[in-house]
Amino acid sequence: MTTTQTPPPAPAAQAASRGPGLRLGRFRDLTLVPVIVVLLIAGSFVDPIFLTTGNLTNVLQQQSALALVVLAEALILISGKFDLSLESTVGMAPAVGVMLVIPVAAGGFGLDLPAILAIPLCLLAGGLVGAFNGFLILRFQLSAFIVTLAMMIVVHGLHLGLTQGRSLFELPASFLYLGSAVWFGLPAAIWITGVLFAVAVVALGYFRAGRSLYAIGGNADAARAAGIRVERVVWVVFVIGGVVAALAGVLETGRLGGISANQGVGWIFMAFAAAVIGGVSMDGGKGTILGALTGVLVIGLVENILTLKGVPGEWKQLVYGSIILVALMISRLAGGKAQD
Amino acid sequence: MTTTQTPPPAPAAQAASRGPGLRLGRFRDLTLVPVIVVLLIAGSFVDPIFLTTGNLTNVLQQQSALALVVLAEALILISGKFDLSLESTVGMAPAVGVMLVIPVAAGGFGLDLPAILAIPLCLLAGGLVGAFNGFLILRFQLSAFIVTLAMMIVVHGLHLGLTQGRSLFELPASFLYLGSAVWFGLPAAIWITGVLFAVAVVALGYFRAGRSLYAIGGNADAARAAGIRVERVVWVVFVIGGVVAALAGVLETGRLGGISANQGVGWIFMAFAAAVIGGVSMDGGKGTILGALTGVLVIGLVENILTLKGVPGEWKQLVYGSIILVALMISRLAGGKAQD
Amino acid sequence: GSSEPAGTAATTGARPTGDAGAKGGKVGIDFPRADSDFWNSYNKYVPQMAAELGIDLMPPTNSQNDVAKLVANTQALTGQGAKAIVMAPQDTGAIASTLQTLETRNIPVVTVDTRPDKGKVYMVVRADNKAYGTQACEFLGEKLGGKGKVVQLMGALGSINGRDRAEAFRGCMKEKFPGITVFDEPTEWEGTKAASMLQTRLQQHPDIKGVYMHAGGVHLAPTLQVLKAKNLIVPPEDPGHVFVVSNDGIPQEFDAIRKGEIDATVSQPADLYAKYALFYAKAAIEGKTFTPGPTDHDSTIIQLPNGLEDQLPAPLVTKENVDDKALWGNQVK
Amino acid sequence: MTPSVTAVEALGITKRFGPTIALNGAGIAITEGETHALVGRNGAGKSTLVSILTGLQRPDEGEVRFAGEPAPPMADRDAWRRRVACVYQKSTIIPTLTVAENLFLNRQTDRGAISWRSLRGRARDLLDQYGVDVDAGTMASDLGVEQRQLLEIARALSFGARFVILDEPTAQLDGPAIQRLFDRMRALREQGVTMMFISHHLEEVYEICQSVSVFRDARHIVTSAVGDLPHDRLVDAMTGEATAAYAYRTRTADPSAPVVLSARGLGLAGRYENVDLTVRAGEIVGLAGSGSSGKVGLAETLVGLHRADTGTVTVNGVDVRPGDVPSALRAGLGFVPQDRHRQGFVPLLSIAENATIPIAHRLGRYGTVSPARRRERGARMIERLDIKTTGPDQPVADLSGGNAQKVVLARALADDPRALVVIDPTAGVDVKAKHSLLGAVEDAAGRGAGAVLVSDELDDLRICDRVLVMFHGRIVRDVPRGWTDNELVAAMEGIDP
Ligand SMILES: Nc1ncnc2c1ncn2[C@@H]1O[C@H](COP(=O)(O)OP(=O)(O)OP(=O)(O)O)[C@@H](O)[C@H]1O
Ligand SMILES: Nc1ncnc2c1ncn2[C@@H]1O[C@H](COP(=O)(O)OP(=O)(O)OP(=O)(O)O)[C@@H](O)[C@H]1O
Ligand SMILES: [Mg+2]
Ligand SMILES: [Mg+2]
Repeated sequence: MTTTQTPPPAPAAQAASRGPGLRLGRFRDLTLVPVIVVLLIAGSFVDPIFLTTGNLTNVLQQQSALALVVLAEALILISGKFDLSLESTVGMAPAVGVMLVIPVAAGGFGLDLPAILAIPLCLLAGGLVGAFNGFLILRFQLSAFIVTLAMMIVVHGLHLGLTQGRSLFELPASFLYLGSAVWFGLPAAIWITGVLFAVAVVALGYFRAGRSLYAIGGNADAARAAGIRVERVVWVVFVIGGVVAALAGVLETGRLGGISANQGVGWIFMAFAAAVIGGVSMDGGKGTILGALTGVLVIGLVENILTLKGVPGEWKQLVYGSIILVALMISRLAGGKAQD
Repeated sequence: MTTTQTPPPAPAAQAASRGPGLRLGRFRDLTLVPVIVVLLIAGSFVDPIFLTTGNLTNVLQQQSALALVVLAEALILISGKFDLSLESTVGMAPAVGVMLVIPVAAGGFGLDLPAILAIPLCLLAGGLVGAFNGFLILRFQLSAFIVTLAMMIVVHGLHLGLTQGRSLFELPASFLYLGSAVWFGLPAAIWITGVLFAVAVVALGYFRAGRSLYAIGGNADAARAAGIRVERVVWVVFVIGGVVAALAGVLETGRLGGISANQGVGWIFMAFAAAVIGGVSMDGGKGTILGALTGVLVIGLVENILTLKGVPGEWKQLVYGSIILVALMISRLAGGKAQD
Repeated sequence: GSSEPAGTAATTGARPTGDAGAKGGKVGIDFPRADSDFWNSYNKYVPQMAAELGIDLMPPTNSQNDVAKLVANTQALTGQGAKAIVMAPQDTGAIASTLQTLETRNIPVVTVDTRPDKGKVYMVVRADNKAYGTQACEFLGEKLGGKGKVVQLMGALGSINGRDRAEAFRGCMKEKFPGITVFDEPTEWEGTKAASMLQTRLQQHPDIKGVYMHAGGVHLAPTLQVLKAKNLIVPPEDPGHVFVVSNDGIPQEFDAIRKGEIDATVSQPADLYAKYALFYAKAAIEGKTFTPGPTDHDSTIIQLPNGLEDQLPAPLVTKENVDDKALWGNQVK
Repeated sequence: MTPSVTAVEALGITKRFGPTIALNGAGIAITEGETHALVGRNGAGKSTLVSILTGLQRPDEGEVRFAGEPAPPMADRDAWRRRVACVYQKSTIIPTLTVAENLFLNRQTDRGAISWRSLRGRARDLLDQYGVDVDAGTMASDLGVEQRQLLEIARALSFGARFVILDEPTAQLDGPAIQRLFDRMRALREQGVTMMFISHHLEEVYEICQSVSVFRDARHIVTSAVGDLPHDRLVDAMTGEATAAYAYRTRTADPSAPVVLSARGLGLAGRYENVDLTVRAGEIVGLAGSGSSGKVGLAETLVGLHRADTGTVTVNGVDVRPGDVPSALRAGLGFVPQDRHRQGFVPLLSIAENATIPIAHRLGRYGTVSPARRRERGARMIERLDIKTTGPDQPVADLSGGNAQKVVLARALADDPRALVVIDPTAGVDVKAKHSLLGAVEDAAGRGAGAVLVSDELDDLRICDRVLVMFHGRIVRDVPRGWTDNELVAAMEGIDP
């Protein structure tokens, strides 16, 4: 006869760590939270005004346009692509939108379209850039990095060429309104950014269309096999990215009261930094919108603290970079997972 | 049930077209050659001096420092990593090397080390940055993109802080010599860059150590299982990258006769562009050094032609970006393979 | 101890708003960048001048040539209690909202080097960048006898100062020296671009006889290096001489003038920028007001739609006056 | 004969990949309600046909018909998915998503917001049906190859499609899991579901299928009821020649031969504990055990992929550094990893280069590698292991699954190792290739190497001089040559004779 040798398999070892594993997994994308807490404490020692509502509101408002670019980039990164041209859209889209409605004397094209169209036209311009990027990448099967790198130069070049390098400072009222309006005690820009983030969090967390970005970024072939229309979704993501970047440009323009020829230049690095320290992977398929938001907050708080502290300009970059490095290490140690 | 039978296959069919596939494969990384030919023809129409030795020598000399950064980046990309901090090393390393040997009055540290040490110290500084990058990425398992992004800010910040943002105008003779010497009718910088590229082509094509970069970049786990010491090799590649970037800084300093606080800033984008349009994949394991070199040449020729043509400044970027886009498409069509 | 530069044209008097009690408030200052030789000199002068003027200066912030950072810094400075703000917005269009906000908060603003297109300023302290271009044009035009080819190494198109210099230089050449061909090279304030473009242009047109550089800090060394490589550094008497006019007035330019490597530079007064920016900031806090007209320091205050501008002198420095002790480039060590 | 309806039909399909012709006018017709086997040697074009039947690739020539109707347009993925569900040979599990989401990819919900709780519940039900013991909330990247394979199967079968394709679903599964799969397939067949089943285990074809089609060299050779095509004729049809069954060799293990691989008191928390193991030159030692026995973990520790918590490993008399593959390889070890996609090869590099990485130092002087010598070595290995390829320069990424596996074995054998550790070496390889792989291991033993062969395949284990059976992390039996199937299976199930 047969006798069983050992007691039935006790997968205890595995089951034991299931609970915490799961719970940790859920917060894996929020590993920057301890960093934010450290920054809030450090900031309150640097200057008493740091923790005031006024100052924190300022930080949020200052970061709102960048946050939108980070949102756009995070969507695109999660679907496994790249878009470097977003930063140029931040300048070009509002410039074109504004030039279509203001008179020649103020730097416009002379079309004098109704001022109410400025923002829609601006968003349209952003969407067109995204659509063109998507077209080149998907139809010609070119590398997204390099297409959007070239497009970053082209779109900024378009901005420079159209404005002749001059700033535009006669803005339609709609731009200025968004830049200065206060709704329920908070600047409009914060509300708009907050709502868009909330929409993105819900869409990427709870809707099939949003989840398909993760599938595509994780394994495009598998996503295709599962019936996801990979090309179409990616293309739509590029368009949305362009539109959101254009909206970032609107908010930034409204906040600053003018569009300089350099608007947006250099943002893309910060956007990548925020997204990636917030846990979005450059390889696609990984990371959350909420994580990206924590990345933006870290960057905003660091800048604010350095400003309040009055670090001398020539050492500021060193300090700034070092803090980012330390934040990375903290989030790595808190998150426990290797990055890639 | 009946058994259906089809005539036995002719196994010859499969082997038939073997030849062309092989030959095409060998030149897959030189898909930019037609682009270069087009540019040479276009350039000769733009200005008769374009095709003179003098002008082409100038192009090579102007591109030599960038070419070295591209070389360094290509090595790192092929091993499946990233290094954004190379651009900051291009400025910081020579600045530190020079400041260690020049007197305080000229902006030095006051150590007044022997001037002969300037270049070795500069290369050492570059190597240290690479070693530190490698250390953070490998030991802490941080993402290479984000570590080197932070290091790009830190290293540039170090440069700014140490020089207080001032340019260094008093250079040791060795720097100036390399910037101006002519060996056998060609500027020294071209020789140095050429020799390093030749070494890299041979090393990556015919040496075990070089081939291991492809294995690591293509599949690090498999490389490890095959007995390659992945961590050590990657670390060495980062160090070499830093040293080569520092050498690029030496050549650039010699060519410009001074080190401004912005030396190298913005180069990394151009370096990526050159490497990627030259066929080096951002995903690692793919591309050749020769391909990367063709990328540099394309960029150099485009800039030269635009300068000769005298395109108005405000439209130059647009034209420049568009040409890069077209070059991409040509190389895509010539190469036949989708990019990623 | 320099004498109190209270202007002859500057009438002192209490503001109508009547906040004259705010004497001795803190002055906040933002530096535009830390990576250029000219601005570094300015940055170094500021604390020194603040001490001389007895100003309670807050720790300076630095906006790294980024107008968004400038806005954030301004918000922080006001949050920390600045009563007047000195800034040097390199993007003049995008500072309008900030100026309006500061105006509503009754915080006077002195801008240095650039003139905001919109938004109230108490005083703009700058030298006339158009005048730089014109001075360089006249110098080169005369030296070349109204014919030949010159290269203009421009700054960035997005920068108002670069554009002013370029337009003035180009316009003056067209008008006064139509026989001179001008090649514009957009260098983005980058030495490496300047070197490549100048080298290529000299290859194409070996008979180029003049160079106007928009920024000595970044353009001087590369230009000299390219000219040296082509053996074009020869005395002015030599027919092969290339006339070089620089802009900024840093010590290295003066050395180059003394050695005969370049011929002239426009001295953009870093010391006066710092001194008068702080002077006006202090005056603003004290509630003083000024009216257009000449001042006691060789400058003129002019009326702008959105404020006043004190146009400081920016002398052209040549071999004749290069050793003048009054030039700021001869004072820094 | 009853009139039968053709559920799926592919006619005159031709498909080229650059220089390779993957399918050359091949076709297949599957009667409704039957389970139809598709067999053929590695690279015969089976998976290519699968991708065409599922609408992932467009044939260069030919057409696909479902129940007599032309196939839907390529772009209409939903229409394809209504007609056919598939377990692909290449993993379509998305590592960055949870098990639950992978199971219900792109159908997490019919409309509106996804309820994660109910999704996990549905996933748990599905997993229970297939006896997969994983938490629905784990990341797919944390799963082993077998668990991932079970996920693929569970997902494909859960669609409710009337036609299901299974491309080598059993290659990564152990005995009980295979039986569970077959139970499931029988139940589906009773419901009238049509299936196409691809496997290199021909006995499975006889167990579960009613008819079989054979492909060879990109062409259709024969279609028949399984009963009309006995095993040896089936093999002959696949290979195109008379093929004898594998001749297991007899060796007499020399008890005095030097020990080439040994482990003392080896333990790795959660995987296995206190393992002692000695392999002598010329000896092949099998390592068997059913699910989670720890055999793979042990083998991976021997080669240095894991650092043991306790104990030491000695290769060829050298105490190797724990957790250091290069030092084990340098001591004379050759190694075939379990997960060939992850650890087996570098897809973009050529066959010759992949196979020669461990011996690169012998292909030239002063650190150089001579491409000519590498190619020559590669060509020799291609010949020895009968790899189907256009030549030594072809990237491994372009090879069919079984041929890629041969490249991995070629790499392990490249250095004439003194000790060999091979894990599931015949997973996904065809009969003839299996012979050459097993032959290669026996050859190595004949040359004086000692080998550890980790497998659940009784066919593989038959070449071993003795089989160590593991159960729950311990070696519980040492079975000498001459065992019967039942005896060994019982030992693996933890049942005492
Ligand atoms: N994407 C591709 N690119 C190039 N060649 C390919 C590609 N896919 C398949 N092939 C080639 O087509 C032929 C048939 O491959 P396929 O995968 O269909 O074989 P298979 O019968 O499934 O083999 P196995 O049993 O090993 O899985 C092989 O020679 C393979 O190398
Ligand atoms: N990478 C891993 N990390 C942690 N635990 C693992 C890992 N891989 C496998 N395990 C677990 O370790 C135990 C032993 O695994 P191992 O792979 O060694 O067994 P096995 O004999 O190969 O099982 P099977 O026959 O199912 O393949 C199992 O419970 C398995 O789930
Ligand atoms: Mg297959
Ligand atoms: Mg196993």
